[in-house]
Amino acid sequence: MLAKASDKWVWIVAGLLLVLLILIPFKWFLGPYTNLMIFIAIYTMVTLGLCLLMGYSGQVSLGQAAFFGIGAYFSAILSKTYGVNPWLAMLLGATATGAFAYVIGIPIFRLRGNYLAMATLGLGIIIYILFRQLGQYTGGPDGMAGIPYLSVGGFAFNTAFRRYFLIWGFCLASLLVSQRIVNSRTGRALRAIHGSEPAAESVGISVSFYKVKIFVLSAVLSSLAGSLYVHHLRFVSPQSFDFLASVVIVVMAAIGGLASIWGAIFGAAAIRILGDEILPRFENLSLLKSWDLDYLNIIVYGLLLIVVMVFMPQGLFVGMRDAFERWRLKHAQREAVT
Amino acid sequence: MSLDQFLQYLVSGLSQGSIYALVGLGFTLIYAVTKIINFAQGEFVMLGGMLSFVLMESAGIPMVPALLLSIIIAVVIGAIMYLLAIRSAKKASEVSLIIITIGAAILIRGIAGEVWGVDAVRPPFFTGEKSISFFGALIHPQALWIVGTTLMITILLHLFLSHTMLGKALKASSINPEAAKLVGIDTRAMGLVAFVLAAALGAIGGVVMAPLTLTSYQVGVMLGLKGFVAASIGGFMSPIATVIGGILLGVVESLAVGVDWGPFTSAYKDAIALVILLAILLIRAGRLAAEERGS
Amino acid sequence: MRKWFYLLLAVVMLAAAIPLAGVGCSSEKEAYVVGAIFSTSGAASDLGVPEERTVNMMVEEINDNGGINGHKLKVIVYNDESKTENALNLATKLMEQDQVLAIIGPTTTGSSLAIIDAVTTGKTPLVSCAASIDIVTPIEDRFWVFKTPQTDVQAIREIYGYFEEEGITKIALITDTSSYGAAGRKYLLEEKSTYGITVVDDQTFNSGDTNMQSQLTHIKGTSAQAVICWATNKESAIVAQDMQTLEMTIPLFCSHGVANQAFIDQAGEAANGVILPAGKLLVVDDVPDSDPQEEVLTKYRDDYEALYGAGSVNTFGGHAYDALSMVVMALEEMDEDLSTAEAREFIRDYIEDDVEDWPGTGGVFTMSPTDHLGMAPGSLALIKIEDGEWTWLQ
Amino acid sequence: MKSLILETRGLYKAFGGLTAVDKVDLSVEAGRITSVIGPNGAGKTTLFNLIAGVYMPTSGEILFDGKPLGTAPPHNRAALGIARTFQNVLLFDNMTALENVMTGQHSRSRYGFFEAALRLPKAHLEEETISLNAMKYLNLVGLGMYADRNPLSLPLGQQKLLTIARALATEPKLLLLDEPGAGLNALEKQSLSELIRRVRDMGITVVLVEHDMDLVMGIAEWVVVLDSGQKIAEGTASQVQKDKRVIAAYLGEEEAVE
Repeated sequence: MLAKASDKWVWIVAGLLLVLLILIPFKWFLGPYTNLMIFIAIYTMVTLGLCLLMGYSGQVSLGQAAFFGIGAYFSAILSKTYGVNPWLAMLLGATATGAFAYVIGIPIFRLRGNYLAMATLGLGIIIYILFRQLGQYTGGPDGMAGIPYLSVGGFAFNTAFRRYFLIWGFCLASLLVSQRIVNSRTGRALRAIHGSEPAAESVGISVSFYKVKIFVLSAVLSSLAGSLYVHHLRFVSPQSFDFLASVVIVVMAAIGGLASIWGAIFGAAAIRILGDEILPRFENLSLLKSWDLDYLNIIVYGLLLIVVMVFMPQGLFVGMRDAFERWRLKHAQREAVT
Repeated sequence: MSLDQFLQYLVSGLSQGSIYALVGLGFTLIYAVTKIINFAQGEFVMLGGMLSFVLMESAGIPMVPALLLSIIIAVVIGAIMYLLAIRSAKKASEVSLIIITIGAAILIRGIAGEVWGVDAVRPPFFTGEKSISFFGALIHPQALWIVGTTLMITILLHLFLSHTMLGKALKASSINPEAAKLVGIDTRAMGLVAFVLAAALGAIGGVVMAPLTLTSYQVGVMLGLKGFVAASIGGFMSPIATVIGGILLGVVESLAVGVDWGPFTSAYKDAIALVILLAILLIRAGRLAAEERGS
Repeated sequence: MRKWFYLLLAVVMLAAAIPLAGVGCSSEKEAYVVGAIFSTSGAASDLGVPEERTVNMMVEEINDNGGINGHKLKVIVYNDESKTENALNLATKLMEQDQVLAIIGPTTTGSSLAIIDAVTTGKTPLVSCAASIDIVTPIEDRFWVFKTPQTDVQAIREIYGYFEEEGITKIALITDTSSYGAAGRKYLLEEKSTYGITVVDDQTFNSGDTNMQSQLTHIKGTSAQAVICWATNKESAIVAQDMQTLEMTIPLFCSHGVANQAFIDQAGEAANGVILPAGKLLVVDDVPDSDPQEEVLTKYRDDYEALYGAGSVNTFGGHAYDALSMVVMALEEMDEDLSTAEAREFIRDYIEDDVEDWPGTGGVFTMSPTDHLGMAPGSLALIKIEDGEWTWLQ
Repeated sequence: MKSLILETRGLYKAFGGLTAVDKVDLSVEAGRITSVIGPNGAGKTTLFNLIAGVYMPTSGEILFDGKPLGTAPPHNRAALGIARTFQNVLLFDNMTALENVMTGQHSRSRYGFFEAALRLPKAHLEEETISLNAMKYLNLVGLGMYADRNPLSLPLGQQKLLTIARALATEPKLLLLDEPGAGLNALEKQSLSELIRRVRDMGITVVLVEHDMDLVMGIAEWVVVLDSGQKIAEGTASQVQKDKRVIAAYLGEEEAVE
């Protein structure tokens, strides 16, 4: 990267943001929002997977919650029922999810567009049904409670404060790794596929291989997020992985922007904050007293999806970024003229 | 399984399958003309049912006008959806269109929930509720209405597509949009026609089935999915293929309960449809890939 | 170029985050603050909405009568949207941000189970309004947790007891695969041998299914003398209707989950003849004056229906009534200058030690260190639907 | 006798009932510039797609460097040393010109996922080689100064040169150019001819499909003429120009066009 004057500022602001991120869970600052922030981190990881998939293979998965769920249940069942070390369970879960995504990805990614969307949707619902039906392992529709905390040596992540740092650590690491992959040979191959599949093939890039690869990566990220999710909540039930859950992930990705690593945080944060903090305030506004929160959420998601996709198919985040760039460019030109 | 029982499974499957077929027809129509899979199709079924209940029970409108009015309102919503969301996304990619129709689906569902609440409702039956015996298998009169409507619509749709100018234009733009444009067919208007027709089909389905299946703001998702499976079995080709697909699905689901096979209990009924869906899509994937390679 | 965008965004976020820090410390002085988590939307809103209405009604009445020892009562109701994941967030928010003295709800078993850990660590009493017995067992892990609704097991015993009297021994089950239906199925199978009952067919369906004829055809082919359907309104109504279509003559028993007017509306004619166990609230007029619950049932029903319309009362709101009443009774006895932590402990101790032979809408409660439900037997009635009306079967 | 780099034997391709390439025997000598010409619909692009592996032949076979290609998919053929450009350019608009060329180095580099994720030295080294090589090819086609530009912001002529640079970056033995001259002005065609010769001088065999007769006659050392999917003539430019069947085929077409 070239060192420009603005780079210094970027580093300073990034540093400030990091400090802010570190300070958030302290009681005297934004302590009450620790839980919210933890969910943002978890959903950022899931969204990131989908952003990569949509942005780089140009395909959508409507069953992303299934991978999130497989990771979650792997961790929950292995660590609670079979007493496996939670870290090992997490690793096994990620490996199994990755392997599953690979096996299923090879046939499924011969489809594209509408058919792929429907296939992933169907897959997601089948897995959701399995979560509910395999009651002897999963606890059925009621779910499982009392899942152990993660711990290192004698240090247990048994408070939200501690888990905050753990989970955000994972989240930032995922973002960093994804950022590196995108800027590498693999990332170029993926962008090439998104640009033009025949041209990508012509320079020696195996389109189907990379599509499956990114699908596996997205599944592994979701699975890790799922593991963190159960060790945070210490509770898991199929409800968190139903069709609507997959749609919410799509909403986050659409808001954050396809093919944008940092957009994933933006998307996850925007939707979580909207759903957890902003919309609930409307519920009790006398003007809108009759608004029912559940539907209000769905309505807002629906509107966001339509508006963003119609006007900024690249995603709200990227759309805003590009609009800002255009504005700056125009501004700079005008200045150059005068 | 006795013969009586077998017959009953068939009859139950047939009536349920007709429901899937009705929903599937809308998918087929829109897909054929616009190459869009309308994820909101199930919501029009919901709208039809809910509107007919509200108009009859709350507004006190007599049955026949209420039914017609519900279909008309659903059609208007379908047109609005096409004009505002689908058509304004001019150069949208297929993935964007998928997301847009999902957005429309949850938007419609959310508004319906907001307006009508969570409670399931049941509009009155068209004609009584004394079961009719059919070689020992019993069928609800409303189920006969459903089966009859499905048959009727399939025939009408078939006639419309092959015997009217508009229908032929619609068919032409589905077979070869470029050629259709050349002979002066406004393919975008055809898109609108397809959406409007599909909304009407969905709403008719909703209106006819709601007294039997009950309806609530959230029935659209699963019905939409099953309808899609029906359309997939039929290959998104023709109305008749879709109807066969729907009825096949209904009967398979119904028989699966009777067979009690292996670890699979009736709890996996929905999974059956989805496994069929995946199998079909994967076979299709193989065929598509082969076609692309030209072998 | 892009970097400027990120920079700008970062600054905006910083600016937005700072004022957030100050949010959430605006409770009225003097008021006692109690938290509630109800599913006022989503799948369980049938249950959550009457609970919220009940709480609003009670708060208004208490404050109109001068509050609790001069303190106003404030109940902060959060909606978990029928999602377990939200419940945990909301419980944490209630305890840490809103500093509530006790929490009532959540509406659903899943949400209740999900927050038990949190309230235990937060040392805040929870009076759940959800059904499952798992919420209050094992008791050693449920120090801070109470519940008010009857359990599935109680309802099932009521039905099975009736079978024993009537000499019914072979039954068929048809249950929803939802959390509610699955729990019912589990206890139906567990309890059957005590009553000498054989389950000859065990069918399930999914929430949202629109046709149960196949399952019922299967049942019809067995020697079952009665069908038990464990599900909520809509699916139970379809089962009733499909049984009618298939001209099945054996009686249908439903769960207490359908004890509300909506079920009768949905099932229409097919509802007639359905038998279900339910709180006495539905048949208040049939309850004899000698019954200890008679007074509270009549008052609650009259108050509720005066506000929300005739025929609107249901047992779920009653669970919230019982839960909040227990907390209010504790507050009435509480010293005024306790810290939040002390107050929380006092309320817990009070409910455990001092709720004794207290008639609520759901039953007569006697809490103890070994029983955090504490409901005396006989709190449920078997109710039959005749001509669209609830009638007491006993 | 020079060695043959590419050979097709009885290559036949039909789409449904429509025959696109009809039993074509093609022999391409290594190190030569060969041009495939023919009127519209003669099957030239289909022939290219068959060689590049986009389509599989209905019957017949293709030998590259003496070995049959079988059913190898396009990306494998690229790795073997068959590079191509497209009639409709197909540049990646989501990266810079340089990155476009860097993708060409894909099968000439190995490092993957983990090396990138962990930023291992291997990744760093290879990445450096890739960008140096890419820059080399970009300079070769004379676009070095536009490395950071979005390819779609360049004029069509330069876009075409960029696709050639991208193809060259795969370090091919055989370069297939699909109508490289279409849409270019005389000056641009001039530099294109020079570039093609330079590529040939690097030891790369060039096969081009081209409409522009002046361009073809100027650079092609061997010309193959297709009509209605069949090979009707081949030889040097001057030999072909005198062939009666070729004249008939072209006159027919020109009448139709004009």
